[in-house]
Amino acid sequence: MEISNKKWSDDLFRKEREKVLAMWPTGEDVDLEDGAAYHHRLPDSQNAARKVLKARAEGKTLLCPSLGSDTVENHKNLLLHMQKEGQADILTSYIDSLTRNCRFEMASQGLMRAEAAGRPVLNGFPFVVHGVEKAREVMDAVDLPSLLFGPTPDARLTHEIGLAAGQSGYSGGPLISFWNYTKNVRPEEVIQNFQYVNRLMGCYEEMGVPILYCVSGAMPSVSPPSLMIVPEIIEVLIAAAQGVKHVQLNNWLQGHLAQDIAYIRVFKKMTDHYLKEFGFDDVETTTYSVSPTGRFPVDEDRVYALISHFTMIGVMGGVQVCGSRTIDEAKHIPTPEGSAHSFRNAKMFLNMLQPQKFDLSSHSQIAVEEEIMEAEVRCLMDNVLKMGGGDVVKGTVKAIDEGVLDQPYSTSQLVKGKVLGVKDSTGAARYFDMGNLPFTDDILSFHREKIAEREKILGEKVSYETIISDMTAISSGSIL
Amino acid sequence: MEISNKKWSDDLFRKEREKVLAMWPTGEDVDLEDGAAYHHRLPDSQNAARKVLKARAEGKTLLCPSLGSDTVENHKNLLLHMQKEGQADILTSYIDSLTRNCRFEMASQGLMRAEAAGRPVLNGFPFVVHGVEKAREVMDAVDLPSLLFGPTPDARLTHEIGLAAGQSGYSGGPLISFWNYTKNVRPEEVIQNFQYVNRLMGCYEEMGVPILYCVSGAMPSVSPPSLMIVPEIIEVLIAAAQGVKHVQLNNWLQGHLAQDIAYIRVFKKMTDHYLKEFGFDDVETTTYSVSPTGRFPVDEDRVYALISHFTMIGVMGGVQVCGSRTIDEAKHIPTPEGSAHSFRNAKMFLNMLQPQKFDLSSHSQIAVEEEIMEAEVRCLMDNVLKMGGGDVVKGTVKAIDEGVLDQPYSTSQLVKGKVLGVKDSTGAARYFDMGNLPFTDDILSFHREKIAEREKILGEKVSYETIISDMTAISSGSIL
Amino acid sequence: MSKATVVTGVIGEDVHVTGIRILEHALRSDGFDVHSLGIHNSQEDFITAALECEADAIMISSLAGHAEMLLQGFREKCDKAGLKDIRLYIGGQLVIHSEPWEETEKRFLKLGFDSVAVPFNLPKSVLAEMNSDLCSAQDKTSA
Amino acid sequence: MSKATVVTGVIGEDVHVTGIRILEHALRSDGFDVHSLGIHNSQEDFITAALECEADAIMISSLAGHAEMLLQGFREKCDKAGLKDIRLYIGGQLVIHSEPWEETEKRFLKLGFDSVAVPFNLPKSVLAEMNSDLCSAQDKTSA
Ligand code: B12
Ligand code: B12
Repeated sequence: MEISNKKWSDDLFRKEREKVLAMWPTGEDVDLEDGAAYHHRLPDSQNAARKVLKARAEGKTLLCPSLGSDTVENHKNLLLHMQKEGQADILTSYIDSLTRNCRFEMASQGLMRAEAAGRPVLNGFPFVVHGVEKAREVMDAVDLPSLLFGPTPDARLTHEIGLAAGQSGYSGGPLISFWNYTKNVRPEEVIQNFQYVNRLMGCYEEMGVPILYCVSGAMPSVSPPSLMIVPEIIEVLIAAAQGVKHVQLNNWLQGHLAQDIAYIRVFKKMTDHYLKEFGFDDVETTTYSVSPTGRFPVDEDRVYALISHFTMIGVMGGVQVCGSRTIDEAKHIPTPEGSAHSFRNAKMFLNMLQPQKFDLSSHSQIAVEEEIMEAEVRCLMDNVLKMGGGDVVKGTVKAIDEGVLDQPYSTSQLVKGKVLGVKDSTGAARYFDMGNLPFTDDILSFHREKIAEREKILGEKVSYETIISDMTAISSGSIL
Repeated sequence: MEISNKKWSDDLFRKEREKVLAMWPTGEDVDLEDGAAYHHRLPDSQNAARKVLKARAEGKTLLCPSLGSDTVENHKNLLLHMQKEGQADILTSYIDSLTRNCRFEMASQGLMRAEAAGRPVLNGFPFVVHGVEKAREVMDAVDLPSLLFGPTPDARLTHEIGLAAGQSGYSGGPLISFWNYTKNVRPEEVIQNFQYVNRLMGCYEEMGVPILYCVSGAMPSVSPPSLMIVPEIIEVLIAAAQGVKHVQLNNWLQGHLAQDIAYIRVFKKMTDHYLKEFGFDDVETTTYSVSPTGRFPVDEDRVYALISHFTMIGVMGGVQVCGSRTIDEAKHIPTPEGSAHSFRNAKMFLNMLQPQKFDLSSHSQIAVEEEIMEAEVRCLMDNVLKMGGGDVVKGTVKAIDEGVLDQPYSTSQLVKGKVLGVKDSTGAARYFDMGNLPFTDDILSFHREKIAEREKILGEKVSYETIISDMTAISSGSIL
Repeated sequence: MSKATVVTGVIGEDVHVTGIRILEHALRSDGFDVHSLGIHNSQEDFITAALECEADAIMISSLAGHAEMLLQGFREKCDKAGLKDIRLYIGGQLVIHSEPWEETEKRFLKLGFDSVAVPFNLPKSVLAEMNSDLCSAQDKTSA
Repeated sequence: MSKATVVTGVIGEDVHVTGIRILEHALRSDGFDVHSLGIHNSQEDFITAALECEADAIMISSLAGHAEMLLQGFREKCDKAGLKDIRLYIGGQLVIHSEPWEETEKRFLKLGFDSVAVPFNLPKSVLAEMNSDLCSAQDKTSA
């Protein structure tokens, strides 16, 4: 499969589009112009990209829950509940996992069962099965913008339907989908699917409809942030090449104030740097933060503290949008009530902190993290670009194959999985094993020293056992 | 009534003591030596002062709930519940309000009713009615230290019994009791009662039993912290003169990170300064923070966020002990379960943040607050001292009469009550009306400017209406 | 001329004074004549003050949760003292434990209060009620 | 020589791999022979692998809440394939909504699993169980 980071020709896109729209009958009803016209009929306040840019201009942080139910009725009610009781600023529409895996037939059966039973059966909203008209009923019912949500190796038809139905953005991306949602799919294939999605977003942009694309890169599990930032920047560059103009940078917080804030800053700075380097001068970048992906505590008192803690980091880091897990995260798929409780907590914390304009712009611990993180990102990115002869897509594919881009605990058997993180004595994530990552000696010794400090306190060498305890620390009640 | 800040003679103390111990039959059983011996039998880990000094040495923050029930059984169970389920580090024994007002007969009837009914009737533990032996059963049952808790104009007999029964400290003080718990009692009278209490603590110290005295000064209601710090320092100086050696500084947080942290620092710095000035070189000062005294939200989701928020400030301010209100604060007297839920939330937040050692030692917004606050404190303190011809007690009495020491919303009709606070555009408390406070022009114009910024944003003059909205802002879901 | 004369205060050992102080301010700035008794008042203190200033209403605040116990027979005492038509208001946090608001209200109405404020009432709505109760009545009298 | 041979993997569309990866490591460092299948496995995938490596046990992880639906008839298929004595373990987050743990356990035992791990089980206790189940039995056989 030959693949590069070039903008698709109209011809290629048209040809692929025919195939995509033929994947399921509802594809027939998709009309790009009509989709754009629908967006133009919606008020500006229901466009996610516009709303986020406004927040950026005003220095405000918006709250955005993750939501999804199956029937139009269920999904509408869930969204309305979060709009009213949950004080959400932006809504989302989780794609159910059958649809994510293009099992439209099974999703359609699930939907029918849900409609018959009168209670949710699928774990998200099956856009493809519903089709454009039905999916628009959701947008007509609410007053806020909504985003498509959820990584998947093939989100093409979902985007065709979802965007035409007024969803004004998406959270996910090729690399996150590759690392965490595939077993044997080649990265080229996932990237190509996303080039399609990005090109489609580009078409909407060309018709005057801003679409917010929230790249997701890679999920952390005690991961130094460069492990997330680099895949995320790659996703941005892939998107920009296809004409995406509004990018949101997903910061996967892990709970360490200095490191997480450095992550938010370095990610933004380096994204803007590489966008500029490739001449993508008109791409707007905004920032988003979300709670960690590790195991959550069962005890709700503790989860409330975590929701507040991660809201604190988001606000102090100055992100435009703050997501959050919910008090029932460890137990089961969040109920509407659980989500509302959680976001009321987040909103209160935000409302206490944000008006204070507490300034962390020059803070030495954050600066230390920024410096090392930027060095790591440059090292990895420049290597990827070199491997691709300047082409980020070509470089990425090679780098993954050689473990020069790597992730711990990937679901993919094509990933080396040598790299591993461990916490230092303050709870920041450090490289325990750098695998094949092409880091300089300076970077190497920085991490060694930090780990040595932890070992001094522990009184023993850190080991895989330490890593396991780090991965379950938060769910057991503490960062360390 | 002639009164000054001199150490009481043994003779005076002995004479007063006879009267105090005769206030209620249980007074007869109090024996100082035996009290000290009981403390010596308790493990060091059950002494509050020792535990707090240890935390200071290790840079740790302990959690301390406010607890109190009436019968030995009820109180024991409450304390044991918080020790186990609430993860408390230090326990407290709230004094019921009848005992606080020396209505021992009524308290005794209440206790009898509670024993008959098998459920709490009084809002705290009536030490005086129980007497030394019974009160010791509580300490024998738990593994943690416990403090007497609650301002009152006359805590003398309660201290005689409570300290002899192994309580290793007290939270309260003469000025807080005067401002908030009296209507027509002269300040001299309250101060004299506390000189007795402090002298008693001094006796324990002389017998090798460290007693932790947590001064409380004045409660805020949108009050610039100098309004609390100055009465608190006065309480420290009164205590030190009578031989108190372990003082804990109560920081009444109001939710503004920069101002609250500055409060914690300036309070500690100025206390140490005045202690030294008066030659009290061997008084150990530690710090304590507690959530605000204003109206709380009814919604538990929001209170959880507040508990986390105030824990954040306590931890970032580096206090040794952190108190907290509970999720049921707005509704009713906290249940054991409500307290445990609340402190589990606080502990989780603490465990996420403290290990990070996030450093705010040089932070410009905090520094600005520190500078103005220190100027205010010096101005007020030096004035009080001048008015007393160098005697802090004499000066305090005069200053209260002339409104040179003043408080908003005092319950006392002897207080001028001219001074008023309002929030600035970031939510910090500023002087809206300085009443008769002898502030310099610099201080005056600092506050004027800060208020002007708020007015610019509001588009109108701040007024009493603004103050009312400030006082209920947090309960309505936001700092402003 | 003032709109109406009101005696305000806190009953019993209760020290919670902030709420009623805020209300007093709101009432004063709206043209009411307010006689404030502060904290630590008995039933007799309220009655004496109301007689002295010929009050149209008494507003009692209570947050410590003992109001019901402390106000037994208050309406009867008022009647006996000659305060037959005086309006009696109560507000704050009236009970110790959570109970449906309607039940609390019912019990206080039975005690002879004309109006029982919901907890966490904001000054604005209290003011509105006072105005409609006391001032339109007066307007009618003077009309 | 290894203590015992174990096939591990995640069933169905489920991508939650972290928990089982941690267990695999724990088992390996304790001397077990682990054949890891990763995510996206069918019943047949597990059976084929177990036959191939002559496994003593199969450990299935599932967090997405679909385990019960996906594992109907698994024990019977194992039996048919000749895996008569193979021990079957399951763990993760087995149900979609909160229910008393005993009920979940009962249903999976009925499906033919020998052991159903409580949610949020830590590696230490899983290891202890595996050792007592598989290794003491082997010790006895070899004794
Ligand atoms: C601040 C406060 C204090 C301060 C009071 C400072 C002061 N001088 O006023 C201090 C710290 C001294 C204090 C002490 C105590 N408190 Co307190 N306190 C509070 C708190 C946090 C807020 C009260 C407040 O100021 N609200 C702000 C004002 C603006 O609102 P408000 O008082 O409700 O008034 C408004 C309305 O209710 C209404 N309103 C009020 N009165 C009236 C009257 C009329 C006629 C009308 C129409 C309307 C009206 O209008 C007002 C304006 O909006 C509440 C809990 C909460 N609500 O969050 C507990 C609370 C009221 N306190 C409580 C208790 C138990 C105590 C203590 C007994 C604690 C103890 N164990 O020692 C002591 C009391 C000792 C004593 N003898 O009274 C309990 C009451 C329990 C109950 N009712 O079931 C509460 C609910 C806290 C709790 N969860 O335990 N407290
Ligand atoms: C991390 C995570 C993810 C990551 C997974 C990354 C990865 N590649 O592994 C990502 C983000 C990709 C993810 C995706 C989804 N997730 Co998820 N996820 C979690 C989360 C937060 C933690 C899981 C985890 O890693 N735990 C840490 C490990 C160490 O613990 P563990 O897995 O429990 O394993 C331990 C024990 O259980 C035991 N154990 C595990 N397996 C076995 C097997 C045996 C035999 C034995 C003896 C023991 C054992 O030992 C392990 C070591 O201690 C949980 C919630 C939580 N628990 O906090 C939700 C959760 C499991 N996810 C959930 C859902 C619904 C999803 C999605 C479907 C969401 C969606 N709508 O898109 C998708 C799944 C898509 C798909 N096709 O599967 C739900 C499951 C609902 C349910 N069961 O009722 C949960 C509970 C979250 C929620 N509240 O909604 N998720």
